[in-house]
Amino acid sequence: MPFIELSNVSLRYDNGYLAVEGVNLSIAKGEFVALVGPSGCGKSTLLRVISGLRPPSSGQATVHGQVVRGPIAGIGMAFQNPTLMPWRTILQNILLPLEVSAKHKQQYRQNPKPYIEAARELMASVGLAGFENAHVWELSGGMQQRASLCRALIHQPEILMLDEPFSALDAFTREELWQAMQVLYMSRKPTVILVTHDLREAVYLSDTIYTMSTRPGKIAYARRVEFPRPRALELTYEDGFTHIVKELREQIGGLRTQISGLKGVGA
Amino acid sequence: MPFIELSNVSLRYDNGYLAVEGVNLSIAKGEFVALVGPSGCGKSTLLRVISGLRPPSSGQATVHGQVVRGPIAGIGMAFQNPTLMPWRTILQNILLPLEVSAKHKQQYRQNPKPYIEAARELMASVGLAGFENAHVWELSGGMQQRASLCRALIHQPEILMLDEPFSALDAFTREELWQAMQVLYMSRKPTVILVTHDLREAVYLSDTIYTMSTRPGKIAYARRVEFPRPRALELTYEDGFTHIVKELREQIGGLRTQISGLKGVGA
Amino acid sequence: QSRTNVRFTLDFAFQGPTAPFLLAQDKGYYSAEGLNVSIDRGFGSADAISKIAAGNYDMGFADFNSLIEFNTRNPNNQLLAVFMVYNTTPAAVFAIKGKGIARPTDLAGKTLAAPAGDAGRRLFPVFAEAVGLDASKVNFINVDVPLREPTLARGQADGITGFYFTSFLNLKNVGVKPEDLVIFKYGDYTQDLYGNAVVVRRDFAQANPQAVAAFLRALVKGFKDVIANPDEGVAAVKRRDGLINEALERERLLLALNTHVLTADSRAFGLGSVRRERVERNIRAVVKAFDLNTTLRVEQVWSERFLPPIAERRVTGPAR
Amino acid sequence: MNLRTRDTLIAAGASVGLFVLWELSVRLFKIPPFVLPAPSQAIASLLPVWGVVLGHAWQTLWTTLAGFGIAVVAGVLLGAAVGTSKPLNLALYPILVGFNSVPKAALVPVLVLWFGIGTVPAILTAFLISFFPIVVNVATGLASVPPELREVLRVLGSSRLEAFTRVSIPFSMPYFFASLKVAITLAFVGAVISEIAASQKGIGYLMTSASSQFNVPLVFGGLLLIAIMGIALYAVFAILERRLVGWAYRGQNA
Amino acid sequence: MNLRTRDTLIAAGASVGLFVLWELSVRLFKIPPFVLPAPSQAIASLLPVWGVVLGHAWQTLWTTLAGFGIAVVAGVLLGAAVGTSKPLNLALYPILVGFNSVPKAALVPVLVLWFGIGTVPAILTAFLISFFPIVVNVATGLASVPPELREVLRVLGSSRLEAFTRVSIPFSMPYFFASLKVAITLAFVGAVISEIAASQKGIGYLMTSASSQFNVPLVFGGLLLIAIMGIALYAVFAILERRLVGWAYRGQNA
Ligand SMILES: Nc1ncnc2c1ncn2[C@@H]1O[C@H](COP(=O)(O)OP(=O)(O)OP(=O)(O)O)[C@@H](O)[C@H]1O
Ligand SMILES: Nc1ncnc2c1ncn2[C@@H]1O[C@H](COP(=O)(O)OP(=O)(O)OP(=O)(O)O)[C@@H](O)[C@H]1O
Ligand SMILES: Cc1ncc(C[n+]2csc(CCO)c2C)c(N)n1
Ligand SMILES: [Mg+2]
Ligand SMILES: [Mg+2]
Repeated sequence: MPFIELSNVSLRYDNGYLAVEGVNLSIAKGEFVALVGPSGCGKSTLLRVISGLRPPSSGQATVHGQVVRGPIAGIGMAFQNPTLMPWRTILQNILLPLEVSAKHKQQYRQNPKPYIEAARELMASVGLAGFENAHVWELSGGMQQRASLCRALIHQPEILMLDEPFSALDAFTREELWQAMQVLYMSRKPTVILVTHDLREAVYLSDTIYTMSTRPGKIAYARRVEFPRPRALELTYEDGFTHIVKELREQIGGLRTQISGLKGVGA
Repeated sequence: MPFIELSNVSLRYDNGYLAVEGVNLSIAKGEFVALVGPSGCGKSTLLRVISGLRPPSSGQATVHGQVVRGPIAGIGMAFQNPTLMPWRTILQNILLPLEVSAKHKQQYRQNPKPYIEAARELMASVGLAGFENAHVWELSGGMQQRASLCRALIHQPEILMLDEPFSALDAFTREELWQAMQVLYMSRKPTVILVTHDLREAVYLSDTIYTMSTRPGKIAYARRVEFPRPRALELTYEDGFTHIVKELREQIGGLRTQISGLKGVGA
Repeated sequence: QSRTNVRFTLDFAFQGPTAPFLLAQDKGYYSAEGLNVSIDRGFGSADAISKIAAGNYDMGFADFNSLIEFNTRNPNNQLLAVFMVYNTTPAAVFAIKGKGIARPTDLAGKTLAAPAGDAGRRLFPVFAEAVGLDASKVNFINVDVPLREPTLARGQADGITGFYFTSFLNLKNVGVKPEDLVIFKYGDYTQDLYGNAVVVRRDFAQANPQAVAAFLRALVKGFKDVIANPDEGVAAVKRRDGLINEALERERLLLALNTHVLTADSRAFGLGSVRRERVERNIRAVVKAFDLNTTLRVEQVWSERFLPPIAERRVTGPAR
Repeated sequence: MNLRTRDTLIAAGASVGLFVLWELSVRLFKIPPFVLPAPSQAIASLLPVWGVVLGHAWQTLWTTLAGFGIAVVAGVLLGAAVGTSKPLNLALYPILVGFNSVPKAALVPVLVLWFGIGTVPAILTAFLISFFPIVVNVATGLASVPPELREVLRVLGSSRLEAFTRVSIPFSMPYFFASLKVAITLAFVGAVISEIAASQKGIGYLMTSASSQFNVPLVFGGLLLIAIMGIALYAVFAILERRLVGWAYRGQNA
Repeated sequence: MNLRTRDTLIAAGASVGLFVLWELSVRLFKIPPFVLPAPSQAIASLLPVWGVVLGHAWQTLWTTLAGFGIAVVAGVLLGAAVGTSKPLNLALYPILVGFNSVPKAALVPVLVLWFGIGTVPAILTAFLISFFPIVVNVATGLASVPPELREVLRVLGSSRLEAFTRVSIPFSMPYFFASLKVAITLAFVGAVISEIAASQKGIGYLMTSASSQFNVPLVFGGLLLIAIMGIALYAVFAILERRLVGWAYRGQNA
């Protein structure tokens, strides 16, 4: 039985724009799924539907056999924008989920020390040591993104939704975080939905990759990735791996209309 | 004589954090420069200094032989965050520079039609046709980024500063925009400073690539790229090209401290 | 010939007792005297006096005792009373029957409510002395004008002070029957206190003596007309304020005229005049009650040289 | 259309409900009219003198609007000064707070002594009582403009004024509109207290005149008229607000 | 420390400058004290009766604070209702605007006749006059919370209250503090006009008593005292604001 299931989900925004249409998707418990597709195809929109932030216009999402009717507990979400709260320090931002998630809040309130310790460690592990008490605007773009990732992870959620979590990071930091993410995934087996534009990232991390077409967004293609875990970073340079990347690339390439040049600025 | 020159520039933020230190940099008129380096190393900070948004704590920046003492005219800047104004439609956001840039505002006020036409064309050319009257929040992350890019280009500035302008875009859109950017660059020869984490992007587009080290940020390495323009996209798969990418990769790899795993979340 | 402008302020709202001023205007008596008179409503005697002194108005209708106080405190900006309208002060204490107040001395230990500037309240020590009451034994609460009578009606004070014809009718209006009232009119206990007078800024009077005299001639005609025909007077009030209740203002007018204007003194000496020794006693009483430090001479507060001849001012009463 | 009808019904229903409650309380507890008249009595008292009342209402309305207009201009200018300059903030805020803690009714006599009885003091009082909320909100709005948005303009070499009109002003609009709602009610209060203290026309005059005759129902009739005029102007601002700063409230219906 | 001294100097200097200007104008134009006394006269009039005045000031201060306290609670609750629910917004806003367009001075008699003369009506008036700016600003602040920030909480399965306390409230804080500055000045006005209407103590009582004796300098002395108390409370809020919502004003010094 699938853990997360979308059946025939469509979503029309209030302004009449049909963002996604007739999406069917099954994700098993503990599966690592990547969602790729051209910019604006509806990836973030789909995450909204699954997490219950927006009801679909038609069709339905079920999680754990329950129809999603509103935000469901136990999700860790890294939004596309870092959306950190400017009135909290970075550490306070990262601790936020512990204050409200049903699983932790009682214990956190009674004994916050170990949680704070864990948050500090987590921050250090993404390279944010020393910025615990910094204000949001004192962090660079990539640092904010990492803080936001920490906030998605701190409460050890069953479901992880990561919307382009590494897009503002340099290749090294990014690849290290891939590996870190893999370790985390293997040890706790959350169900993960990762939205990314980096196909190497998608293939390296996922069990299944779905590509979406645009206007309105539909699932166009699904690709299983069967490499056993742990996957070494070197794997990404091997033929079997790059073959999948290329395959996905072509898939997506066929799904979009081409841009022809920067018109209107005298180019 | 260099067009943009940083001599011994250091910047300490109000909270005492030394973001960049002793940076020397010369950029010729019409040069296409890329700035790469680990997240948080001070790339955005350097753009701030050059554009005059922040005075350096020591050292100085000169543009066109003039010491930069405040914001200088004739810059097109795509900020790391899209920073679109929510009270304007997308088209109005893109037209904003025309309302204030000394070069255009008179003419724009008298006869806005051709400018609006140009803005519409520009929007269409980055795949935003039909979203002229959309609100900012009705755009996906990548779409906002493209709108922000349009805003940086619309007034045909002499100097272009692009802070990770393609980070939220899928590979195809991204590569198409590279090519479009190359056409634009060749036709109008602006001086460009591109901040990016994508080394292929840096090598494909630039004449010179500077890598920065972190804490505090310093220029660690400069690499000229001599491929003649126009550069075909296929070039990026050739050995000479990938060699440079690899070289830069190693450079940056040496500049940062490694992340060891997502600690604190039970991984 | 050039007409003299006279800006005139009443002591309070357009009500029955102000009818003579208004009727004189409506009948053209001021114009006939070569005056160009404008009449505004007032906001209390103290306010009217300040405005005349400040030059916002030239003449007005205000409490004589207030004038004495003002002239004492502002020796450089003195006003003159030139026509005494209320021959005895209309100030009075009102209480409800059967609540332990039957005689003035019963007020000891009681609480009275009144606006801070109310004549009856300020002059209470004079009244107290006349009736043999220790004024310091009476507790006063400041209430705004609209609250005075309701405060008594609701039992939030044991009594109030106010002008006889104002509070009497207001109390009736808030449902207190006249037969349930205990009223101590100050005039019944002391002859020292005058009431409202026509007042003029000294420098205006000096510059325009004929105008002041002419004003008073016209005003006397107004008074005579109103005494002869109160309804005509009420109609003049109604023309200024369409909201008034004519029957009520007629009653107020008759109370004011018969109790405070048409007194023995004014029958003897004519409308508007004063007795010098009463003025002297009045000044002394005010100085004592208001705790002032200088005693003015009669000439510093009163002048009778603008009054028309007594023959013109003779009246008989009462009005009905 | 249907939604709008529903909205109007809710708004009207609540107000009508309040009146019914008031009417019932007065009747049930037999509150005497000189304490609190029933709304029916208040309205009834207006009808026979309707022509006079209308003239007074018009006087109050236009003096209020004149004072409010001055307050908007002065409030925005002072707010801009206080919100964008630290020294001006330090210098002016205490003075403004001190001035506004003082009941304006106490200043009316001074205004009257200078400007005479009538319309001018009413306009000035309406202005003096209502500009402060605009100052505070405009200043707060301007001070909280995110620097990132301002940088977008600055980097284009814009003049201070251009950056101000294109970023600071639109950003502060929700604050500004909030303050208008407060300011317009205060402007009414100002005009009326000035009329109460010194005037020959206006609702304030009507009220003192009625109150000096203990016609308390008519006093409350006047109050009702002011309330209605206040609501009418509020409606105008609410519509303008929807148009101009709808962007700030996109989350409201979510 | 040096900066703080400079700030204090600017603030004090402006106020002192204003007083000097006032003093000079009065002397130069020879304005009589019963029109507008010089500040020196106003202050001089306070000194001989200092003990009495202090008692009155204390009475006004605490009734003001009590009314203001109620206004903050009621204002935040009503603001939350109006700012988060469309129907409540529609139902309550017109009523609130109507109510606030009415001069509270006209309602004081009703309060006095119900609650007796003295402290209770003063507290109630301070409350009734000052809660509306808080409602409006809290409502505006809450309505403009970016949905993205709320979604961060909602997706964690937070309760409405948790999302409210962790996102909506902090986000609205700049609006809230702006409204406090307006509300505290109005609370003073409310307490004083109630004391003017009916009381035995308080600055309002002092002022009516003084005014009835043509002691205009003492009236203005009372006004000065109110202004000073207002400024003192403003200073408290300004410090709190710096602490609690400094994040919103990070662009101010740039
Ligand atoms: N609030 C909204 N109202 C109206 N349209 C919206 C809204 N949010 C998104 N859209 C539209 O829905 C489509 C999908 O948006 P979505 O954010 O899901 O794209 P995405 O796949 O995440 O893109 P990107 O990779 O650029 O982030 C876009 O065309 C966008 O314009
Ligand atoms: N306003 C600020 N106040 C204090 N420190 C700041 C501020 N802005 C940036 N910093 C610090 O300066 C350093 C450089 O920041 P910058 O934004 O220039 O990095 P970057 O190279 O652009 O990084 P990224 O690739 O993540 O965008 C960071 O460590 C950051 O914490
Ligand atoms: C109907 C009615 N008329 C007059 C006043 C008196 N008044 C008008 S403004 C104000 C405030 C302080 O000066 C006061 C007391 C009132 N309250 N109600
Ligand atoms: Mg997205
Ligand atoms: Mg950056």
